[in-house]
Amino acid sequence: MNGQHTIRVTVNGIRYERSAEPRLLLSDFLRQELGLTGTHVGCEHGVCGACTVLLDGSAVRSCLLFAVQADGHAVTTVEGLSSGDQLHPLQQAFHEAHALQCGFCTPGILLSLIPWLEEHPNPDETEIRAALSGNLCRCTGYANIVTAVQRFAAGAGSR
Amino acid sequence: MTSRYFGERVLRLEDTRLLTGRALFVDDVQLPGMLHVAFLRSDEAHARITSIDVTAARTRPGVIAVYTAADLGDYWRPGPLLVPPPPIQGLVFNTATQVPLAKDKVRHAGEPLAMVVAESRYVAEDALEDIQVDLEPLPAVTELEAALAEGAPLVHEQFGSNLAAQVRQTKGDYAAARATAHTIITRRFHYDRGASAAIENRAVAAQWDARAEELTIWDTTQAPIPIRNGLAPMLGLRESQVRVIAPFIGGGFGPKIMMYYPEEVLVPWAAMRLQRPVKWTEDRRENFYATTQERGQLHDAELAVAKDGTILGVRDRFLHDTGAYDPYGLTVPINSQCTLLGPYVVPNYESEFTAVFTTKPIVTPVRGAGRQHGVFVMERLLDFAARELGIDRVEIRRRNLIPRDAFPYDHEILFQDFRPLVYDSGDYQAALDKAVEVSGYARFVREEQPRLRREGKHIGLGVVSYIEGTGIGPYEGARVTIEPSGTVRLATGVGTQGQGHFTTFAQIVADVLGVTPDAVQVTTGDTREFSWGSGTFASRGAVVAGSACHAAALKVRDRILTVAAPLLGVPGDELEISGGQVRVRGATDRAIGLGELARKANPLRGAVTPGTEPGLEATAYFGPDRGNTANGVHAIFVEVDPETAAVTILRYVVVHDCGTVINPLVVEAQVQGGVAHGIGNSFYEQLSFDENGQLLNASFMDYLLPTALDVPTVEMAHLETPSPLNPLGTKGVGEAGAIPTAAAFAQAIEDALPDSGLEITEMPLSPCRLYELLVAARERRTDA
Amino acid sequence: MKPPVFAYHRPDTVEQALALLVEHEDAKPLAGGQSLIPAMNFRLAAPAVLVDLGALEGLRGISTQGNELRIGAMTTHSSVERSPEVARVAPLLAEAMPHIAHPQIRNRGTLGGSLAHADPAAELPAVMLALGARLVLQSAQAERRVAARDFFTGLFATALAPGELVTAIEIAALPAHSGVAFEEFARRHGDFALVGVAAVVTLDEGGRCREARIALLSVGEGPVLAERAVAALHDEQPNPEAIRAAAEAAGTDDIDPPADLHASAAYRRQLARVLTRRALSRAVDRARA
Amino acid sequence: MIVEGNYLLPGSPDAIWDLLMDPAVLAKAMPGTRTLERVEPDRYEGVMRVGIGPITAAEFALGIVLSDIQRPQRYAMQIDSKGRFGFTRGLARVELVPEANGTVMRYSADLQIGGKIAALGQRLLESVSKLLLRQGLEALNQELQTRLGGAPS
Repeated sequence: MNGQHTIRVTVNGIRYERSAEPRLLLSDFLRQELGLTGTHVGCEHGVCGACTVLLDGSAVRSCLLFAVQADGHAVTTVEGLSSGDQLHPLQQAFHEAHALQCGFCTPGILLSLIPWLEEHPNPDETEIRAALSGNLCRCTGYANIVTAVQRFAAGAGSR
Repeated sequence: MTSRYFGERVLRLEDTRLLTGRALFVDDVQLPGMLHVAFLRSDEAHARITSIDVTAARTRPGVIAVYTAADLGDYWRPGPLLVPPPPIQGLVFNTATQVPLAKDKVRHAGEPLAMVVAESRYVAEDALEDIQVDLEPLPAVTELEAALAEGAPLVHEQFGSNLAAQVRQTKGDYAAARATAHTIITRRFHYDRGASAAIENRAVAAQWDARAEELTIWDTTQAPIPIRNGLAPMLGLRESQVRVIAPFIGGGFGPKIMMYYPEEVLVPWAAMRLQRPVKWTEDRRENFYATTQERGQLHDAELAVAKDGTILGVRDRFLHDTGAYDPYGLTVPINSQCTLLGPYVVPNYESEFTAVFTTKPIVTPVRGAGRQHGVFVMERLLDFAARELGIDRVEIRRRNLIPRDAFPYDHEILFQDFRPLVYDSGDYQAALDKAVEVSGYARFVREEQPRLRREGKHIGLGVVSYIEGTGIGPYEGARVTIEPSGTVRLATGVGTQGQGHFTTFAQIVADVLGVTPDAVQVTTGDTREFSWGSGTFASRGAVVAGSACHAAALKVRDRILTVAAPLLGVPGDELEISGGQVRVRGATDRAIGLGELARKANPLRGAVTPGTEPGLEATAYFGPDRGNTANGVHAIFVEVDPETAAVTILRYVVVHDCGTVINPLVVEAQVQGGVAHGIGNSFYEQLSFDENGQLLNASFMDYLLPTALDVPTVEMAHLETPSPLNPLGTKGVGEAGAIPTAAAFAQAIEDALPDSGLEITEMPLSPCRLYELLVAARERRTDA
Repeated sequence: MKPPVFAYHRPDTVEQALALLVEHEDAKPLAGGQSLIPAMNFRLAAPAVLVDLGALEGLRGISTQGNELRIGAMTTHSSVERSPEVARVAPLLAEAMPHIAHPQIRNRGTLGGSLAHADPAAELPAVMLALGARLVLQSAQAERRVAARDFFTGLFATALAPGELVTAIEIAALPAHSGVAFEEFARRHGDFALVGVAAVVTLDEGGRCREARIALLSVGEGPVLAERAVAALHDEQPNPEAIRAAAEAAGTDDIDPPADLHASAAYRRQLARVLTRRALSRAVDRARA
Repeated sequence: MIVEGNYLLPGSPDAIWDLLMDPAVLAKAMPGTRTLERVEPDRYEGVMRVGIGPITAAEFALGIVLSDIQRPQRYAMQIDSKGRFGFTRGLARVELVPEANGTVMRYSADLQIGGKIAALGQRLLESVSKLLLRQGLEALNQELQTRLGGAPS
């Protein structure tokens, strides 16, 4: 079982079948095997959160998962959030609140927040900050990210 | 101009690509047949290289090549000195620059020893474990004072000592001033190292096209053009054969301006040698050794004041840790030396620094670039003076501010741009007043703090001023082209790392050409598009490149009027440009679209007046006479738990003056981000080297970046004192937030524990360290 | 930072998993992997064989039999965090969960994995100690139950025998007049705590302290039961003085904390005193309520 | 990192001395030592494998050089271990002081730690070194007791 393993995984609604070494990290699998380079790699030890994706709907570090572990599961990456230039409402809120600068950490932040906001539709600022605490951003100082989440939550009510 | 975008909160044009994951970062570059690189890095901080045996690594399946210094032949050579020292009298400077791969000697932990090129990064890292290295350890050089002591081990034997530079700048006569002083405040200050820690690590990818004889390099650099100009001759190519692309960059913060990193030199070389695309992406652990760092200064400073708190003079002698090499010259310590003077009238100044080689990673500018050290020293000295003289800390600052009618104000010493340190403009009084007002300083000190103390709450406030030399030369350029489609294309040389250049530059051009910003397609950081300029550093993008964009747009505007006048049958001064059209003022029906005009300006048949240039295009350059000076005041409220030494930031107020604001959205975000960086440097971030030069926290587990729970939303107020040094009146803002934070933080913590006897003279300050300081202060009090 | 080569197995049953562990003595079970995979990325860990427990659905889930809570070893931290049964039967565990790393880690990390890993700075071992939990261990031959206090044997060391797996954790509800509290101090939310305290206090009819269990984390080679602190409280009215005395004992006599970059030994002792005092005060208030 | 302390061993300094020079006994005092050979009267070489918690199978090449040998009072050991995980090295001084019920071994060492273990392991370094030292001394004590047949001290 040292060699290649077959990995059948649904990513952003599309079924893929690839074979890969068991040691291939899910982050590298998405970026290199599937060309989904929107998932970024910042630390490869589970601290920065840039590589966060959804596995069966819950946010996980794709650098702390082997691709083989995702076999038979569904993954959502940032590429799966928008349809073309039609942004996901949270992406739109990020744009309007200027919640990103270099944008490198942004995909991981979006994917950490989306399932969390489903469970916490009306978060207060402290809850939002706690939810963000697993994602490092060096550019923004987080303020506008918090604002974006607040706007999204406010808007979500009306949607 | 009918529409006006300059100064508006225009949403960023680059966001969609970033939000959807479509933006290209260097590590996203994947080419058929691409090879991957891993570097073997030294475990030792200081050692002689006895042998490196790579034979086993070379035979591992999937390994294409393994290189050591010996394999580089003539290509092995130290990098150039990037920033020569300014012409300061009596200056001593010993230059030793980084090498591609360590040859005889290792000078810091993590210095690269060998390069493995393989089919995948996984295999390349497997091969690193096959390499047998024999190093003969030498004593490390870590403490700055010990490094200069007689008989200290030498980082670079040829200099006979570890002295990298010595610079003395003076103004007036400090000794005389000291003699007349009422009080002399003397302290030692220590400001330790930090990492830039952009979330995107560095990366370099290169492809050699043998048919076109062209080399394309994707590089996470803040300076693509100098990279091209430097690498081309190294590789025996003409500049025109090399294209350097700095696509989207995941944060710069300084170290991505450093050139030429070993990996930057070796990856393109390997791509040409192996005739296959090659990519190296730094991993986070490497980043803690391979990417340059900053900070690490030891100041012995003295402030001479009159009874009323008037500054008579300052003397500062400091040691600056430049790491194992000094390719970036003296930028950082000179920033410290100059910025110490702050917004204050300092009639007499005596400042001498000694830069010291140590067996630690290389030091180059990181956001703030040494400015925060100077601010920390000066603001702390003023705090101690205020306490000793019984003067309110805001008052002592107010009494010493440079008056608003004193500009341009000459400090009589040289700045990092080799020009005299002359402040162009500012209203420091207004900034301080504004901060006092917004923070509610008076009420807090008079009413709230006493009440809170009665309630047993330990809440303190820190208020500090600072200036920032920004927008320095030499120059940047821009080319504006109106395409037949009506699209305006703008190309400039500076790379962008998230500062919003795509938007701010578009705003500038849109106003001049009467179009909307989204009609302006901006290209930055691609040498094929624009190949003159120096890069993004020293908070200069908006100032220098922005001014060049403005100048180019004005030239195109003239072209439009010249071409349109005969077509519309009126003189140019009767035309107006708006809504993407040029029209006769007052006659809406007599108009022509800019796209159509561009076509007409590029005829395929017929004749033109001799000397006519085709199209609607112009290139312009801007080089400021000298850097301009932004300023501001920070006020921070903290709560301290004296039992655990936990510090919580309750409020953070910034009053900021960066001249004319192009886009408040962008400016505020830059300040907020800077403050976050400053909070890190004050409380969380410290590169801890042991006495053997081993870095003890080379991961995000132990090197702590502030999270969303650690950085408050900053309350901001802007003042706009235009700079006379550029047509836009703008000043830089990129680094401002990070500069005074530590000083404000220290003052606030002392203010929260007024009876503790606590005195903070070092940064950063962990809770454990704060606890130790509190215990020591308590013991001092009980002894007394 | 790419992991080294290993052989990978994903058994469908516990029996297969145990067989694989017997077959490959250098095999390591892969539960949530949130500690193991970083170590592998750093190439600090290089297990030749990984046995992925991810498909063992039988090891997931939370159930209650009467007053006893049973949590499958492969239940993720998030599931525990969200579980109303846990909140009801073991509020101390519920209170500690949000302190464990970050949501993305808790979505993968498992209870059994964390306990078997036995990191001295981890929250769960101390909580299990304070709760007097039992771990269910299974080998190819037999199943056995081990009390938490016997399970943690040292630095990353447990009573797990080779070829044995943690399959479940059993926690009995606390008697009436019990109160619990969890306190920890970390540099940043989600970091390894510099010190943490899990406290359980049970009062008698007279309001005296009938029984208490105080477990500290990040102050030794494993979770530490603060026996002297407990002794200081026993049969006492848990008034501020008694609590202060117990906290003093915890910080001074019960621990011999190590120093690291973030905390000296002296600072850890101070934190242990303060946090123990705060935890006990809250636990006692709750016990009285 | 400074490591020092005292430990009571069974037997007289003379009796213990030869055993301490015996690679088989020396190996016991250094947990994880797989092989240890006496390549010269005062030089030993071997291989160490340490596995604690997240760190599995950290293999080190081990070299020991004795100096300042004053039988049976004291000697010094320059210990060097080096591997993929980094290195540890340092000079350990050992003193044997006779006592009523055995011999007190006084030891002190200043250890340098470098590479991965220093960069990533700082949180656990002190705990791990304490643990290894304790295990080593206990193992040494056991070994001496069996070899000398002395009563457990």
